[in-house]
Amino acid sequence: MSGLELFNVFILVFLVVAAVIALRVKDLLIASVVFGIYSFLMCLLWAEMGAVDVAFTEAAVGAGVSAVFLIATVFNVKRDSSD
Amino acid sequence: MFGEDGGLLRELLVERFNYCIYVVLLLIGLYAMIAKNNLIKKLIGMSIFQTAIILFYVSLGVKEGASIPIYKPEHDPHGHHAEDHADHKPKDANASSSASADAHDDHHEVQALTDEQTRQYANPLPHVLMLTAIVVGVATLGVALAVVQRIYRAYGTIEEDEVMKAIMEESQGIPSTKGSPKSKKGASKKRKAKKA
Amino acid sequence: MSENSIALIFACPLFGAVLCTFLGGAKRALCHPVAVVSLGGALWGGIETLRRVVASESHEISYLLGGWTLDSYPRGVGIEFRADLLGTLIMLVVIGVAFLVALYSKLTVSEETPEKEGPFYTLFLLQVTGLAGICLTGDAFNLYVLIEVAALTGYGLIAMGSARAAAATFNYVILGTIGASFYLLGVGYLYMKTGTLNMVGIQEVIVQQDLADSATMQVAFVFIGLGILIKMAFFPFHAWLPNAYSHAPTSTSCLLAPLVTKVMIYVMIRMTLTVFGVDFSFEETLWTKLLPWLVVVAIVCAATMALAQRDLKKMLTYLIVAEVGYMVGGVWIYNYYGLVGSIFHVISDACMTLCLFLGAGIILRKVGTSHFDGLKGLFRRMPLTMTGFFVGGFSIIGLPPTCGFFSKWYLITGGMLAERWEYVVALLFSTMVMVVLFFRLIERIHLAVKESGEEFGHGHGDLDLPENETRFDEAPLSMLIPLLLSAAVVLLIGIYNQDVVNLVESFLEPLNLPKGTDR
Amino acid sequence: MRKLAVAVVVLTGGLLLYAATDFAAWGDPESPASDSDVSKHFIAETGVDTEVPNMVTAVLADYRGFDTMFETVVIFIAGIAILAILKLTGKDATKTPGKRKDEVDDAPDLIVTHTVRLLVPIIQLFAFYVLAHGHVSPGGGFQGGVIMGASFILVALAWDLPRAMDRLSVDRAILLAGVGILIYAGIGLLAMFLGGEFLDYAELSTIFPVSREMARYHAMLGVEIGVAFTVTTVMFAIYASLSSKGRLEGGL
Repeated sequence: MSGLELFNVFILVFLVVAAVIALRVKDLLIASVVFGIYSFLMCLLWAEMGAVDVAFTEAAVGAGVSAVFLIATVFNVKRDSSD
Repeated sequence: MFGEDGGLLRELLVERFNYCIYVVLLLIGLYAMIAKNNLIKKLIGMSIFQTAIILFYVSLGVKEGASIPIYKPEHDPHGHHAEDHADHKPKDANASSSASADAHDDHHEVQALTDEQTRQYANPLPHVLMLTAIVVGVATLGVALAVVQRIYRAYGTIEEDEVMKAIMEESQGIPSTKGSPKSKKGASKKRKAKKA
Repeated sequence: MSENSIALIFACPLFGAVLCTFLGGAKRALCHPVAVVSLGGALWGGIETLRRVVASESHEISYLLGGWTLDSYPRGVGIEFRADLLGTLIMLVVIGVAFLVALYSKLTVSEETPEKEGPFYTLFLLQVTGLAGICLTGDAFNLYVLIEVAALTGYGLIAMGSARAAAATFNYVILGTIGASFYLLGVGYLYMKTGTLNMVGIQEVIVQQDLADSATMQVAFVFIGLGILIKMAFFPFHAWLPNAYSHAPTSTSCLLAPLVTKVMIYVMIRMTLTVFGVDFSFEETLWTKLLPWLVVVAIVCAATMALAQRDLKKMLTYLIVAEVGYMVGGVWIYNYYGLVGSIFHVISDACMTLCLFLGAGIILRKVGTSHFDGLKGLFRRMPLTMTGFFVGGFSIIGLPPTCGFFSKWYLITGGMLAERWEYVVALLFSTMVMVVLFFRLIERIHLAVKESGEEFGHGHGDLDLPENETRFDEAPLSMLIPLLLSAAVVLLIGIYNQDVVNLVESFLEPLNLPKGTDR
Repeated sequence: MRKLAVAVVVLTGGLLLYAATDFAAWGDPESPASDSDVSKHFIAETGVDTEVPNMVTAVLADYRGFDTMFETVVIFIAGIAILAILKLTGKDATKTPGKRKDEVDDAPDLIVTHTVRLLVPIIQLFAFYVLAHGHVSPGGGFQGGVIMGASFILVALAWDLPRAMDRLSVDRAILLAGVGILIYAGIGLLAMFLGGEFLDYAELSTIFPVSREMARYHAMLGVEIGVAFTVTTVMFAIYASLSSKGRLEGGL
């Protein structure tokens, strides 16, 4: 396995980990932030796959604005979640 | 789940690891959308679900040994032809629409790429589609978050079962509970009816 | 200008929507005329397009956006709008229904969602843009974008109303996104195998390379089908529809209820006939064996649930779910007459659902509730409104002069010729249910007010109405005229049914569908 | 619900994995998707047709420009819908909001505000760069617009919403979003009136002194500007209404 492939697998595994954490953690603020991390990992993966425009957009939208929207909402409703 | 065949398992896990991960992410998202009780958790699941599909599309555009879909300088219409362009520019700017045919001829030195050169670039179409999909995703997320806030404003909770309970109470409570704040909606309805 | 009539169909509502946004603040009152005028422009473009389609030799017009013509560029480089008879007919229904609803919503919008006229009409017009675009587009991914345009405007329009509507919207968002994403995934699979997104292009590649056995294609078919079934609220996936439509503001439900599910059925027909092709969809997949049985379950369950409702609007939403079952069944019994019936039923169901929802909206406004208890003696107060409402009701039952009779006739003929007796029985069962439902309604509506007094324990609406009040209390003209117009359309389509069927038939003729024994 | 979810997930997963066995090999240049006429045309002839080096931008704004117009419309819809959903009308609108228990009343942090003061111009400059340079490098109207919108959101985060609204009020933001759509669809309509199809930018060469290819090139910049208008303003408007529960006042 070349270094790039290893990097690829590394990101893929962490993507799944981030997704699971974002969904399992009880604090919605943490969930939102982890979701931002998930998006950022996704953006790295896409950049590595050669989809630079998509990666750029995901960095701006997924990791940036989406996370901000989520956090804004979490602040205005309650922070803890039952699951 | 992967089938008994060891070959199939190996094929799926080693050669198609990317495809596998997109399936896993998609399923995580789908599970969260259906099973989670918290509305915001459902939405995070929804976003994961959508990004998984985007990951699938981007995987389609990958080509072995290809670079990003932006012309290298040697293929770039504005790359090594840039000097020629600089010469033509003033002419272009002054040319009327009839002269633009000449300009068109000048540009003919911009040649289409050969098949060999085409292979050097990744397929741009999936990328374009996914730009659109990302945008749609954030728009849906935004609208859904607004809906969540609206629900919270009305029912004071973002847990699905509690919202359901509040709705049940409300729909049963309209006729009997006149003074309680819960029947506000019912009261306003009645007022409207009287007017009409 | 005539060759650009297709562009008018989406450009008019689009510019109208932006204009409504500009007017939304201080000049709110102007939004309504703007909406009506821009839909009128779109209606003109639609009629003009239909005229051109009928006049053209192959009965279809291709409009290549961006000028990527087929003679100099490969098919699928640009986005193509393909207006054939099927798409144009449905598009015309969409715009026509939207035009009537726009006329109708002058009062309801300012009463139910005050200060939100600007956003309302903006979303309203964009909804029409999306739905009309869905009918015409010839590009599988563009269809996804337009589905999302229609979906997002739908979320906005519904959630704009009460808190209860917002709660219903959330389910709609979740299920709608699952549906649209499944569709997107299926399109991805198609693209992976065929390398193009153009519907005709996909079909050509499937035939050329004989992709029918490919696992990817089969799964693509399942995901696209599932996605559309969720979007059209087919029975097990219908959970989002009844609450969302019954709690939405009146004008919203009048617009969405007749159109969204029907347009999705159109998408299903388009996918099976144009994209995957008749042979692939009906011969190579299990759907022809499975789906008719699911349809039977769907129709029976939805009709039974409609029977259990005590609220007019809620009852109508369950009827929509049952009607969706009819049309899906008509497609999947795989028979010429079934498809004719299905397409004709899409058209007639849109008109009669419109009629019913417009009537229900007037009742809701006058009485303050759409609960059955509040309906007593309404006929005496609003004879014209109730007549219009009943025309819709008779059509949904399937009484002869109305269009519902003829479309149902074709569906039943198709079911019998394909020897799908279970489908025929389900149709007859739900017809019986509708007869019960509507005659129960008619009975209540005709009852004199005198008898109503003591039953009113719930305080719904007109409790304080003097008992001998039988004065003529008709709905305002701005609401009554669209209702009567839609009732007239229901009757006209019924009377001129042969003309509509001829158009549908000339679309289906080249497909060589099995006709069964002679009619 | 959980059992249903597991059933759905197992079914979907089975289908997806079943399909995955039939997929083209990873990164195969011969796969139908990469080897079709359409994608080869995009790679080989984008330079000839439009002179834009970034194929993604060319396909996005020109070949599939109609998709992108509706993508912009989707954003616009989101902005309108969110404002309409959260807007308070009548009695509710005049009610003063109760203070949240974790709300702090003191002035914005000095370090934060000074950093933001330094950052915002740079961010906005970068947004313009991304927008204008989208033809030759990754980026374009959408990315530039999001970054621009983020700069306004940053102001709102560092100080409070009114301060950001002094620069861009939500009412004006929605108007500008409409202007963005008008720019995009207007260019399309202009092309139509000049004799082409809707969005056929090449027709613009009849009124501007450029070749047909360069007409496409410049028109793409035009529509990207339209996209940027809409995205910038809508992103800010969405943040403003989400963070203030639709009151459009106070901070997060």
